[in-house]
Amino acid sequence: MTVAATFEIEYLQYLGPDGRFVAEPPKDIADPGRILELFKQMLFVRTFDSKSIALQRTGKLGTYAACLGHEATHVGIGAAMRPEDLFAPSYREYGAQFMRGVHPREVLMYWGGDERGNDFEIPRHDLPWCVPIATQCLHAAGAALAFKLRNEPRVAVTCCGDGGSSKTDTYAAINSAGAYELPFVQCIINNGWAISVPRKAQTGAKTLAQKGLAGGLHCLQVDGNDLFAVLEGMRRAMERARNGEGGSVIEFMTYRLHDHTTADDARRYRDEAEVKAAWDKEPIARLRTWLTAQGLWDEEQEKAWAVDCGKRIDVEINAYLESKVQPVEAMFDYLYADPPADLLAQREAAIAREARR
Amino acid sequence: MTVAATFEIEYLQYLGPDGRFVAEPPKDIADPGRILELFKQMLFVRTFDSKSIALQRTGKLGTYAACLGHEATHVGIGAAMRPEDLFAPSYREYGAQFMRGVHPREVLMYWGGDERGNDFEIPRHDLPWCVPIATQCLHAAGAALAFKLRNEPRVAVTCCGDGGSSKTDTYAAINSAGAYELPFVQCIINNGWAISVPRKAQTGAKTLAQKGLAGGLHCLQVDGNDLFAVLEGMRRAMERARNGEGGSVIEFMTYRLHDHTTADDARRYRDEAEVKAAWDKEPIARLRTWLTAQGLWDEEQEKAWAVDCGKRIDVEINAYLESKVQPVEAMFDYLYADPPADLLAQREAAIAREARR
Amino acid sequence: MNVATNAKPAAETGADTAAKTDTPITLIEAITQAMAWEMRHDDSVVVLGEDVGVNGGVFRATAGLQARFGSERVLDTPLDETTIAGLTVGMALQGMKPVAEAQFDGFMYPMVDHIVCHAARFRTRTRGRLHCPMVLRVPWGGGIRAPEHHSEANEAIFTNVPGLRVVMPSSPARAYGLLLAAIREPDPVIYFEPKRIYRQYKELVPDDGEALPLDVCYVLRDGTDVTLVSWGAQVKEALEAADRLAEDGISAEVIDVATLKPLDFDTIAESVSRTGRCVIVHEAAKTAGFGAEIAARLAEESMYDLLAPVERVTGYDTHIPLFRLEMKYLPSTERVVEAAKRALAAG
Amino acid sequence: MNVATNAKPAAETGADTAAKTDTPITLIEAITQAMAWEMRHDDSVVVLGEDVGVNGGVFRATAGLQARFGSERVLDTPLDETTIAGLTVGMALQGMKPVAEAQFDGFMYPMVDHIVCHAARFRTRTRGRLHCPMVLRVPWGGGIRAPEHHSEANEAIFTNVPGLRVVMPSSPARAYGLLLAAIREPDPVIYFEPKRIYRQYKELVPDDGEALPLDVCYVLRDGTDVTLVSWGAQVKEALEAADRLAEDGISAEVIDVATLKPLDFDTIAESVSRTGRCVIVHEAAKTAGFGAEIAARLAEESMYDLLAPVERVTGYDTHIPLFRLEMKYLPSTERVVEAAKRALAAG
Ligand SMILES: Cc1ncc(C[n+]2csc(CCOP(=O)(O)OP(=O)(O)O)c2C)c(N)n1
Ligand SMILES: Cc1ncc(C[n+]2csc(CCOP(=O)(O)OP(=O)(O)O)c2C)c(N)n1
Ligand SMILES: [Mg+2]
Ligand SMILES: [Mg+2]
Repeated sequence: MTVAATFEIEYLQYLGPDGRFVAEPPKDIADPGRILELFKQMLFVRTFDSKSIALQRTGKLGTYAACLGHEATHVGIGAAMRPEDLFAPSYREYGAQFMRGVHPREVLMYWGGDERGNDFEIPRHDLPWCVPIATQCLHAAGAALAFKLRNEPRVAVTCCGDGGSSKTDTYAAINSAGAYELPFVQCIINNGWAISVPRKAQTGAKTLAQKGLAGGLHCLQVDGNDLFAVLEGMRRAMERARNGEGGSVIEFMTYRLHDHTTADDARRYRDEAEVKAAWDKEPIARLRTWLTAQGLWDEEQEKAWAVDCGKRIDVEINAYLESKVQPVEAMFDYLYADPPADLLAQREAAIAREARR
Repeated sequence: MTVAATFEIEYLQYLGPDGRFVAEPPKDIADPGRILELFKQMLFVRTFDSKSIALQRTGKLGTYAACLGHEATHVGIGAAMRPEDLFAPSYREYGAQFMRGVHPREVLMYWGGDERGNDFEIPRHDLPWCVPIATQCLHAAGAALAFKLRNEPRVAVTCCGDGGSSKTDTYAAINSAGAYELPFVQCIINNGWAISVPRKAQTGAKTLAQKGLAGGLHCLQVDGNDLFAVLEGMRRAMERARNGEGGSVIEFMTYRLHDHTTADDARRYRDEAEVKAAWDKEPIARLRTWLTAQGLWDEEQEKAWAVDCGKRIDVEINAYLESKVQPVEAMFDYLYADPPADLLAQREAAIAREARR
Repeated sequence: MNVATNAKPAAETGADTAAKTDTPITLIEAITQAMAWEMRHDDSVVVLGEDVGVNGGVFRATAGLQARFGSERVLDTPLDETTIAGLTVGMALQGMKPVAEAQFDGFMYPMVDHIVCHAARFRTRTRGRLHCPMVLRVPWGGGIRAPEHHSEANEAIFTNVPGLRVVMPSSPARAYGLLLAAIREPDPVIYFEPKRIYRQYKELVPDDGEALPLDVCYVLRDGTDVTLVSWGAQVKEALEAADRLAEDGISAEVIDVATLKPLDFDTIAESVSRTGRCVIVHEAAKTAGFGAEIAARLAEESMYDLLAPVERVTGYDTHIPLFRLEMKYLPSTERVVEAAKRALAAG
Repeated sequence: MNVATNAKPAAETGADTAAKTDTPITLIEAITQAMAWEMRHDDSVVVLGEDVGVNGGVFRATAGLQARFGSERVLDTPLDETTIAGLTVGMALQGMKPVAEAQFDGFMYPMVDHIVCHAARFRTRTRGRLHCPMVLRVPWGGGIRAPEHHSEANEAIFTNVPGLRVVMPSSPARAYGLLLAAIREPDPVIYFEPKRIYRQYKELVPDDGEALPLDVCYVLRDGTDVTLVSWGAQVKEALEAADRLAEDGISAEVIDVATLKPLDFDTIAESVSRTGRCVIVHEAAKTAGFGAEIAARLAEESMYDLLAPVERVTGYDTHIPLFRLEMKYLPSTERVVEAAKRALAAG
């Protein structure tokens, strides 16, 4: 038998669900001080998430997409990037975004129905949340192409879900990243569900990592609830990208512990037992166990940190709640650099109508 | 190192360019009598092709997409199918279509700018030529889904080119075939070029067969100039499909010996040396050598067969040339089963305008 | 070979116990009821889309259908709208009657290619050999405080495309009758569902399998002074405006276009021939919205009837803003009233 | 961090030897000339599409550009229009000025999603933080005896979409000036190229880098009896009709819309205020074609000026047939003349 090609997809896991190493992580990613910082960031994200859900439940926020259970993946992705790199999120990777400088109040503004949430103070060049699934992946590939053509040492990193891995835009991004050998990292965050559709209904592929083979990219599967594995997977992909070795697809295995969004009721389609089992593998507990075992963390610290996070987030929430609705002309003012006359006339009419109220 | 998945893609070749076996083909596909018939069919197709090009050059046909060099792939695909299966071609697989009953005059009508070319007398259910690249692949997957839902033992077979393998529709077809385990065969006919864009510019993937891995399909690469390999590759894929084992992607390695279409001039972008080298591997010569060595074919037979083909094709050409242009109302008559009143009024106006000429 | 389907015409399936019809239902329930009726009577009808199965659709339009008809009749798809559109076309070409769902208006753009290049063309392309009996259901329009891309009025993308039908109901009864007609129609239908009024009110909708015609505008209210023409959710504002105008002694006729393509212009022209004034109300941006076609027809065919310039009350030529501002984008009843009064003052 | 591009404004690049300008050129040569000028003066301009590189485009619009500017400025793409559109948006968001080519009108539908959901929205979505300075060039329309899907007039798909500009030249000089303007425009522009007149005639087009305004209709011929409004290839029939009408002593004003979105309605209204009659001529299907918007504006704003009903001379409400019949689909000069005479008789 003649063989045209063979492929092997590696799986990375270091820290098991019980908080003990199943394999020794590479030295360069396992600096305890840094891991501690990232752990605290994960806790911050979880606090933000629960406060946001509460805001929605009390009518103070629109539909909100929670990130419960994704903290290691999101924070690990953010940690692997440099400020000048580009991040193109889907809509729940707050953990990565906070690390890049996005303010929690901006997240709230966006889900609160205000475009100003997308006007990130930092980083100015990152892409905003993207609702049409996976289209951001192609924009990230386009950005990576711009970086390559301009000889800028920057990497474009984008995320989609297990559902998003079926989207043709994801394939297009992967294929063009391969064709142009772009500094591009496609993160597929496999949390088991795309609203009510389980992972197995999305595709017959054994892994989602292998989506990358269709474009000749480097493929990797990692335990997305293991911060060490996330960091190592991202490190490899970012290095390849920076060294001009082309793009990567990483599948992060995690789980969506919350409903899809606050508009969803997962009990309609998902077995509670599955969720319960997933809680045993969630990313924060295992890292807490490890850090505690290292003598780096204890209950006292956790309590103090929780208070600190709560305070900082409340400041953000208040900034959001106190924000004034944009004036009616905001609808017109950012459409064109040079707005057409008819549009300006409509704008005047709208302002006049407001004034009459 | 933990491995999440491994894949191996087989390459099939039996008859080498020199007309000798590099490996022994499986018995069930290598019946000399059948091979002879298919060889004659390949010659028929080549004659049709050159006559069609001549028609275009003399202003009697519109743009025409030649199939020179693809005969083994096309005829082998057609040979592997049953009448009740569905074929969804791109635009140059005449060899497969003739075997399914499509008349040469229908091909000419279509390229001659007349929709009646798509009204195949046989097979009524096959899809017509498809100009928007690779969209037919998804229609074939949809047809396969219909077959599966209705428990019909039928297979949907579709073709796209190396260029078409980049198209998102191809990925969507592959992925849904995997997700629903459809009786579906995606033929990727890699003839080296997509108009002026070489295969390597389409994708970083080592093979095009591996596009199937993204959807969990069975993947295979075959020498598309070797009729035996084409037959064996298709046999495996069709059997899998019929046995409910799901879909396949087969990459057929062949070469576009002609310009892309008669509207193209490949000398602008393609090295003549490459074309010359490709002629050494073309499918008809090697099969002729083999059949001659078996004592099944000689010059006399070839001459007689050429005359026969020429005559039969001339009958078809004449039928095409003598066809009357459709009346102006044909534009209106097949748009809706139940045409709206305004459209009927436009139809009347158009007829009246014609009458006034 | 001709593809035999296992579909049986409604007549052959014999006695069918219609659902209880003494309980008023909402527009979205009427949609579910129509799909259920037709699935019961025609085996070739299948429903597909994202989350339409066990979840019953994000709006619950397909609630209960999978439990009732099985997962071979109600299929969740992979998350890709190109896939949904392409599979739907392929199934339809081979004798099924797929009813596909786009989860929201803003996600249907990747379907445009298969709709325009294929669904709308197979009959003409093959001289009638193959055709495409499919329905694409699209929850449509703004006003529900949803996230970005969940509130778009994009019907104009399809109204210039030959070979399509474009339908938009504005009441539970019309939702039921028009959806039945759409599924039975042998050509492709885009069926827009005004999500703002999915649950606005209930009415009695007998589950009798009676389809409504697909080429008729509905006069919802007779009037003599001005004709208000609208469709979808905006019909509500048109009717409210008629009420308000009545308070001022102005008699407004209200027309629900219901089927945008093919347009029943005669009903509109007849009304305008009596009122001499026309206000067109729609949610989409003004420029080149479908209202333009109605105004154009008036300029061509009713010019001598017009006593005042045609008025369009529409969304602004901007994207619908995120929800904090969206109600300022949607044409208000007040704007309709003002336009009608302008038309009356002009005459 | 702000993304620095290595683009230099035209002024800084200093003296540039303009191409010889004493040879008349065709419309498509003017397009090539405009791209070459702008690539020379702005490093952030890149060209991408299928076969645009060594092959110079299937119509030769990009002929010579790769040889001149290198394969980092002129990129062949994988064969996927979604890819082209998505990459283009991504590049534009990061400070490049991509000029993408859709090989033919009929292949641009997969681009609709990225254009409508993203290109047209990034500025408003991010309150101006990111924007999308891109051009999509689209060989447009019928009449060249091409295969299926190579002859479509689909501009109406975009004219209802806020945030876009839609341009269509009808002469070499306007092709040059409008394309320069389109590339320099900080917002996305769909630039339709009427392929039927790519090589219809030549004119002198100085290669001086002078852009034309993107919001102006051109009065190509003054007249007093009737206004003929058209765009793209159909301007030819409008001008021919004006000639024929002149033979009968009828003075027709001919307007080339040139930029459909935003529409310079004032120029049209001013003309109609003098002629009282308007014939709109376009290639696309009639119903909800862009002509409807012009007729609608007339019905709204010029009603008192109109002496006769507005006339639309357009493609039929069918797909453009394969080429044996296509000339019977395209609006003929004769049909324009008839419509103008009808308008005159009505007045
Ligand atoms: C193009 C498009 N289609 C449908 C939707 C509606 N939708 C929003 S999220 C979602 C599921 C996404 O699942 P996945 O990609 O797994 O990401 P997750 O939400 O699990 O993070 C769907 C169908 C959308 N936003 N965009
Ligand atoms: C969607 C779409 N984009 C572009 C084209 C124009 N086009 C026609 S054939 C072709 C190249 C196809 O190459 P490939 O898929 O390798 O098939 P081949 O012609 O080599 O058989 C292109 C770009 C098209 N027909 N459809
Ligand atoms: Mg998911
Ligand atoms: Mg090819």
